[in-house]
Amino acid sequence: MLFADTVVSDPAVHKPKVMLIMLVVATFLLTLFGLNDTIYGEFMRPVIGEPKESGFFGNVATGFVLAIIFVINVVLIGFAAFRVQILIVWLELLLLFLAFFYSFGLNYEFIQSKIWFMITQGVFTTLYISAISIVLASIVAIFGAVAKLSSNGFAFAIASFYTSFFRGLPLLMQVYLIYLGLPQLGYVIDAVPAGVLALTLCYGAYMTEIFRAGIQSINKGQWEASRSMGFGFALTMRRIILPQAMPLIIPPTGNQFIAMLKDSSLVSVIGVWELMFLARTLGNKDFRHMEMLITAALIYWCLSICLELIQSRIERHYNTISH
Amino acid sequence: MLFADTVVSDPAVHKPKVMLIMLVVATFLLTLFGLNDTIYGEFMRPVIGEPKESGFFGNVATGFVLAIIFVINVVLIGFAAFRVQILIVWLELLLLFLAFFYSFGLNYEFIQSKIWFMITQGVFTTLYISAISIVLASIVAIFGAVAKLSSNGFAFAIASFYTSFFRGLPLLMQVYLIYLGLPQLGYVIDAVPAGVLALTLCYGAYMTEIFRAGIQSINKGQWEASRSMGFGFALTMRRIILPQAMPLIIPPTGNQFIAMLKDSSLVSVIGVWELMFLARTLGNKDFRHMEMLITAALIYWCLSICLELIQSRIERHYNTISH
Amino acid sequence: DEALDRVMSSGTLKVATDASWAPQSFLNDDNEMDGFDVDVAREVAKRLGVEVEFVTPSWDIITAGNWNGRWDLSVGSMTPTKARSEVLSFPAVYYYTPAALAVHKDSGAKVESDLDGKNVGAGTATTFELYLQKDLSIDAEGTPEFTYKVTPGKIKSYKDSTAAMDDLRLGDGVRLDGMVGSLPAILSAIKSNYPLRVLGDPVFYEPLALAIDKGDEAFNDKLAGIVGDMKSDGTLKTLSEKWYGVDYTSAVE
Amino acid sequence: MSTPIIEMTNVDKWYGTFHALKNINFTVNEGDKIVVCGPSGSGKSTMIRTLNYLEEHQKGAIRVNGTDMHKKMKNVDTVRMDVGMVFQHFNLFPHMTILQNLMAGPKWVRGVSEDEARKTAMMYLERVRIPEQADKYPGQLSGGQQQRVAIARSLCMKPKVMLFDEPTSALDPEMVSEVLDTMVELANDGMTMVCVTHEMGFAKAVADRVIFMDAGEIIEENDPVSFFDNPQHERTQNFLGQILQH
Amino acid sequence: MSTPIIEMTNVDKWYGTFHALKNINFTVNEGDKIVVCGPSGSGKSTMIRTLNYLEEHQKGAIRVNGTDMHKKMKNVDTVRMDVGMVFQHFNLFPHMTILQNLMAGPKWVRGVSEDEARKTAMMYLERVRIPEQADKYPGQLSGGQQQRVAIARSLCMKPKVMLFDEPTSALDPEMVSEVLDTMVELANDGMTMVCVTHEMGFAKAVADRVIFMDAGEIIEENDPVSFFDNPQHERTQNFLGQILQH
Ligand SMILES: Nc1ncnc2c1ncn2[C@@H]1O[C@H](COP(=O)(O)OP(=O)(O)OP(=O)(O)O)[C@@H](O)[C@H]1O
Ligand SMILES: Nc1ncnc2c1ncn2[C@@H]1O[C@H](COP(=O)(O)OP(=O)(O)OP(=O)(O)O)[C@@H](O)[C@H]1O
Ligand SMILES: [Mg+2]
Ligand SMILES: [Mg+2]
Repeated sequence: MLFADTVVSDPAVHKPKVMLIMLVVATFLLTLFGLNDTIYGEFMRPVIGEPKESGFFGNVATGFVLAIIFVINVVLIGFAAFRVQILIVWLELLLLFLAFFYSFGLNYEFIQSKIWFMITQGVFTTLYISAISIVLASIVAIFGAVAKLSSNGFAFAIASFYTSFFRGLPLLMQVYLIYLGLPQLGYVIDAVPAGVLALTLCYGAYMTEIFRAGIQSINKGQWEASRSMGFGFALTMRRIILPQAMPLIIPPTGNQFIAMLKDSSLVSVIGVWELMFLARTLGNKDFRHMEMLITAALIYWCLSICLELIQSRIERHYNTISH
Repeated sequence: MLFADTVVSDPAVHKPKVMLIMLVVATFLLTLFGLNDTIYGEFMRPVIGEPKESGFFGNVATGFVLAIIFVINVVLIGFAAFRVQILIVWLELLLLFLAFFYSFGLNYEFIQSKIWFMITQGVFTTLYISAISIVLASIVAIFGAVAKLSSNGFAFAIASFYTSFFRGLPLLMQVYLIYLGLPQLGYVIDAVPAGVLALTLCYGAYMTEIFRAGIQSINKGQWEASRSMGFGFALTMRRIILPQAMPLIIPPTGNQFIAMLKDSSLVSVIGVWELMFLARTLGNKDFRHMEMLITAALIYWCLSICLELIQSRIERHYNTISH
Repeated sequence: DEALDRVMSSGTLKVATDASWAPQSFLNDDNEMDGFDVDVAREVAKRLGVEVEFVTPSWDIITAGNWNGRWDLSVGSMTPTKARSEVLSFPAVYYYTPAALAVHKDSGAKVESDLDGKNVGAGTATTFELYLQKDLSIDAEGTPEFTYKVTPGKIKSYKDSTAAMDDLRLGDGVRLDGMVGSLPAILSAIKSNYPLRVLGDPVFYEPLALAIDKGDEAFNDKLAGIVGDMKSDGTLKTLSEKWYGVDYTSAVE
Repeated sequence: MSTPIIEMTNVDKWYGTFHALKNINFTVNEGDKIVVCGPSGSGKSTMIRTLNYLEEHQKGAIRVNGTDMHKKMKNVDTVRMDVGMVFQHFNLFPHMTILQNLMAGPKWVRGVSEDEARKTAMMYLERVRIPEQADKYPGQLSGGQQQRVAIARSLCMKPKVMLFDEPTSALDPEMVSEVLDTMVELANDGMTMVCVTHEMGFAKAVADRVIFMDAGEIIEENDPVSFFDNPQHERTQNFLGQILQH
Repeated sequence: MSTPIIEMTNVDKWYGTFHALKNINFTVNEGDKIVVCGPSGSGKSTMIRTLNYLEEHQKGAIRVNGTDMHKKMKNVDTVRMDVGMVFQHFNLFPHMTILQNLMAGPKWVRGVSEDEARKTAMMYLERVRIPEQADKYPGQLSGGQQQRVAIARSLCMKPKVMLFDEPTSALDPEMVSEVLDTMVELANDGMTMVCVTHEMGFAKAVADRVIFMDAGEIIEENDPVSFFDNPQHERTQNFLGQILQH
């Protein structure tokens, strides 16, 4: 949490002035959207009449009703405790999104018939490829970061070339280069190792930058103290600098992990049957790709929520120990 | 640079012991690769004979010769000054990669005939879509980060749902949802605005996490000092906290910018003619994909080198002012 | 004849094909490869006397050539052109696809030329798009003649035909007024309740061939022979009727 | 001169289970100069930080400059504008030069013009004898120089009340007396001051009262003369004994 | 007792264009106790930091414990193992408890067993009177408590030479005398010490020599009695004048 400042103002949303402002702003915005023609307008038909007749009045009326619902909701939530607020808002948003998905008119039986295969085949492949790549990329990144911070020109040059090249080229291209290029040098490499190699190199490059920023941010006094106690470079790094850099490194690294989960789908171009590949493939015959894509998207979301929970747990750990 | 420690050891690579070790390790590794069958082996044919005859000996010999070249090179580079070292190593690696590309046996005339169109049409589209999205995403991210750090349950819940949802869903899915889903609610949105919206929301979510980590890392004493002088929240954030968080925020943000450059290619699924789209398209008729993809990759690389240079300049600025 | 040796000695024919191109090749309800192309590949393998195994690399990867023995044969409905044959060898044409125009079922268009000046979509860099651009030349042997029947106002290119159909289904003229695609694909979309209808007759026919890596004449001839046999003994016709309900194995005007 | 500007009534504060302030009661009238002393860890910093609401107290009432300090107060910023604070750890802004550190408050909060802010800043820098460091960054100063910047920064805000947390700890004796002279001047100008310090010379010279804390409690509160010459409490006697012996 | 353990010969140091140390020459023999004093910003911290090679000097030679300190030295870690340092800003490890801070050096560098390291650590924590804080983190201590942890941390390494940079600045007078007592004990055990401090009592009690610095130069160097009673240099006389008047 931000500097709490020890002053928690009264929930602002309970002041009548704030409520009124919220109502006006929400009505205005929603009117701008022109909701008359939309499904929200449909609910209002009995009152406002047909789109063409109601026109601007219809827009305002629809917007106003929605705005009132919104404000009442916000005010009610304001009474709850922090954790309860979070829960309610999450649930509401979830419902909104499910309703949105619902508006696609999907075929749920079809989803049901395929979901098991997507999980056993697709999620499994996605997970093991990402997991291996993430571990390898983190290792690459630590060395890369140290090299990029070193005063050794050779190490610096290699590391900076590496980050530049593997961040600069599209991941798809790296997959191609490794899969199609290495055979030109005489190594025929399989699809999965090629994919893992490409993901490792690419994400290693991104994470090098993250680790560099984290390491760099640690106060010089910490280096001085540990070096003056005779700690070697590696010891200082491992025991003093990295643990303190963790709270800084973890959130962007979490980003990378979540992104990796989805970027691992690029290995499908070389014929690996991971989640996204299946999503695109399974729905093809019956033109049910929206069903499959949405299913895959929700599965990805679940996976990344798991990662987020793990991340916040690790973060809490490091924040507790260093305040 | 890391804590300089004020002790720069003699270039380690000039010690005979280190050289010998490098030579042995390099030979060993290169032998393991089994270079006999590769183009390197070809150069050695006169000495080692045909792959099948030479076998293990051929591998060792090829590895040994390459290792010697490598070590001599490293030792020579060791004599140069820091900047010169970097220059030489970059050039060498560049040459190696160009040689690697060359081994694909590409059709350069074909590339020449298309490159101008790729740059005028593709690069332009890619750049303007990414530029707009990046600016919008940064704005979203600042608000997101503050909300995620606030003690207001409502703000926190919305921000955390936002980051979870838009990081969790594959970007492709977001593009589809916005492009195909919004029309279901009654808004028909064009391809480019849909793409920009999807990129903004997605990257805004990632960058929210980065900004959060940066803001969180600033010493509590800084909040105390500015609050005790009567600075308001916004002023403290803008003048005291964010400037100090910059060195931490910039490197991962640079990552996102570079990644965005390439992810903007996803909008090609809805028919925007950006760089990657052209690369995949232009080569299709004559099966010249590789030519086009490599060209596109090199263009992306150039663009991201530009971003890197800008990044390092900004970083230097913030590091100088805060030591 | 490296490839032929490899196939015969290992006893498996590795076939690269797309997994998302119904009804040519797709994953069926048992999550196995199925479709016209897949059946053709099975038949070819049977006649070679080997097992068949499918892999699903992307189109880019297959058409990059230099397969390095990762797979032996592509049965992927490729249109053989001279330029393409610098990269891959095309042993035999095994069927022809008709291309057709489709419009939303509420559309008022009666003949092809009703789409003149309208927004018409197609998969990007496909022969369909080239047709709309009036720049289509199929220089494979046995390609039937065709004429350009429509002059769209704006050509919208999509990642593939499906994306174009997704836009078309939003409503007549919402984003698109019509699209060009392969007739079988359009028909199966209609069967899957896409609110579309076919406009007029097929606009052109496209020959589609097997492909192999360059440099193995023996394999090339062997496959050409096998496909010839399959044509003459009616196997291909049966397969085509099974999957399309029509015989596409020869071009019909 | 007898309007109370700071009032603490029965204040208790805990850090988790650690009872850091125990039933603190005291009043500072406008223009008063209070010296707080006591052993390390006795809660001196904690106490003066609660006056600024940088630490939350759990029991009792604190009233500063007419405003009650509590969880739901709205105008904490206006209180703080009038209460200057010199931190034990300085808390300078590392990304701003010394001059910028000094000018920030007046310019951004008081709305003083650039020129005037610079003039005031340079005036206080000269008072603490480091005008030549104006364009350096805090990281480039010695410990004592940093501490002087921290003092000057607070003074630039021209607050009504100043809270000093060991403002001379990092200074050499020579500098200590100069800084104390500056503080005496301020004191004579009628500024209200609460100062945590162990400089007994200063206490004797300017303090209206001396407060002695131990283990979170105020053990003794008296005018300086009685405090030093005739300490009542045994703990105080021991403590003062150490100083004099020294 | 007369082997020189620290030798500085004609040392010059610049920060950019600022001449921070000017032609410094001095020698410390094994077992010597040296007190360094001088006004704020005179280069005291800079000087003792060069002894550990935490700052690089640009001219002259520094020899510590038989090793020349220069740009290309290989064994800076072995020198540092035997040279303890208490920083002016403490530099505790914020992610480790007090006990872990104290045990880290002995365990990781000296290879001492866990148990023994804990025993030593607790022993020193008791000497500086904060054994009850062993399981807190540095951020939870008061300023003076942190300073005492910093002192204890260095002592746990059992170095041959100790460099103290104002080790009692954050302490109250009572605590100052306790910490100084600990340092006197160490001194009597024969440890070599260089101590930046303005505690004249300590200087008189244990120092073999007092060094007075001003503006980067050593102005005067003498035994404590002559130094305090009969300062040679005008600058020194002024400086001491301030202290005594105080
Ligand atoms: N965040 C915290 N969590 C737990 N205990 C704390 C925290 N901050 C301070 N303390 C404890 O509260 C007590 C009082 O601390 P405070 O900083 O007020 O002491 P002080 O009188 O200012 O001492 P000093 O003269 O050494 O600065 C100390 O024993 C300290 O250990
Ligand atoms: N990184 C730096 N860049 C520029 N000048 C510096 C830097 N560090 C220190 N100085 C200057 O060098 C001089 C000596 O600093 P030093 O820290 O050695 O003083 P000191 O004698 O320890 O003072 P104090 O008693 O206040 O701690 C000071 O004038 C300071 O401004
Ligand atoms: Mg304190
Ligand atoms: Mg100092």
